[in-house]
Amino acid sequence: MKISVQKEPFDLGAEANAFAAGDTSNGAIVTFTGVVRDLVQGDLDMMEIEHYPGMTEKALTKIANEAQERWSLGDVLVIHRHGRLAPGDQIMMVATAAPHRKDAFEAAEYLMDYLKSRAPFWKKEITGESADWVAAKDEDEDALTRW
Amino acid sequence: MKISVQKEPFDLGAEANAFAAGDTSNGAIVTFTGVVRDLVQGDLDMMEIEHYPGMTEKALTKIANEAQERWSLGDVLVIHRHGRLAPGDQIMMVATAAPHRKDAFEAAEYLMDYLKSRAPFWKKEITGESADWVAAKDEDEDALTRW
Amino acid sequence: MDILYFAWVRERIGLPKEKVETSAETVSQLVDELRAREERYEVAFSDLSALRVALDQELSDFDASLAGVREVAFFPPMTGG
Amino acid sequence: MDILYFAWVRERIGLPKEKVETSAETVSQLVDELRAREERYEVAFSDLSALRVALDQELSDFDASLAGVREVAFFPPMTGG
Repeated sequence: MKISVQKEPFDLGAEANAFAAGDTSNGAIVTFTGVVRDLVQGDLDMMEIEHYPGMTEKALTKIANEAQERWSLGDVLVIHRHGRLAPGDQIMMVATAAPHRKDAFEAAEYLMDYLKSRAPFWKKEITGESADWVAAKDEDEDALTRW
Repeated sequence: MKISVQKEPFDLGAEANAFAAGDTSNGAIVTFTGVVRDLVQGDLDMMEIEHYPGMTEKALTKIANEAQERWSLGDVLVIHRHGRLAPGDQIMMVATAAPHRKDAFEAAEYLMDYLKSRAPFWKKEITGESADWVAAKDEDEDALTRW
Repeated sequence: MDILYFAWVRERIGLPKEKVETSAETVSQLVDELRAREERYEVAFSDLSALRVALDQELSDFDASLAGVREVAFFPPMTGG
Repeated sequence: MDILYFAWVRERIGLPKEKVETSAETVSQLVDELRAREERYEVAFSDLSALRVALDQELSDFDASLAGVREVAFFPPMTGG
């Protein structure tokens, strides 16, 4: 299991290849990558991501452990950036490996749902005129009831 | 949209990076990669994949078009290999981009479910002693009822 | 009309493709003609529930009409992914 | 006891971290003490349903006991991913 909370960019392709390398017992690999989207009006300058050092790593490790208890999985990867990001920058990724595709997909969705609402990250959208904290969405909290 | 049916290996990382490059309107990218699993008894020499040239590309394009009609998606990628593969080789991948993660996940699962049972590929497992066509699983056919 | 066979259907019949002159109006009638030919066809088509058919590269079914069809393919359920 | 603030809670209170001497037995009692201090605390804690609390880096709730706790953090609902 690799959990990384980092300021630096990561290379999706290199991470995906490293994650997949040399595993002949898991037939299914799922990755999810989150990208900073521009605002509807197209004026996002920066996305700033604050986190709670110490707690963040613990929370992500706990979520990944829960996924591994719940599904028959091979390896699990979680990378999440903090600091200032521009539109188009990759914020985070998760990857799951499993013998069967259903497990790999479900575990990746589970990781994402919990990471959204239970890992201590907060996003702020900075435009030329304003800097607004992104509000948590009810649908993200509701997504947890599925599990 | 990129649909490729090919004998050659593909580079998951390079494909994922190319797929993700330069898109600032889709916040969610999902990839699924299928890998040749060894048999339980560990004696798989080769997996041979036969396909129906001409129909294969049409069937994959149709499935990808249906996914794009059904969900709010950005780009879609489908790569599927044929010929002889060894345990650990990557057989195929799909990738989906969407503004929201739910759409990206669902579309990727839809692509996989249809690709499994509606695209003309057939797998044969070759060991030292035998060469057996992989039987279609009821659960793969049942998976389509979800959509 | 071109008839194509894939996977174990191809192996049982012993060839990947053949040209057939037929007056069959449906896939079922074509299958009956083929089964009457030789043992290897009879064996390959003995359980239609284990077979799929494509007409001009589109999945179809055994009741379908062959009117205007140029290419018929028989194969087992698909196992891609 | 260390108290940490994140996101808009940090901005409203005007600092990321402070040391507090308290005899509060629960998170709620601690919040009441903080609110009584100054307007900026009163504003930050005016709607507890918009806040989350972690005790020693584990999510908890406002009824929880502070016995043995060394680090309390207040923040809005999380928006990672």
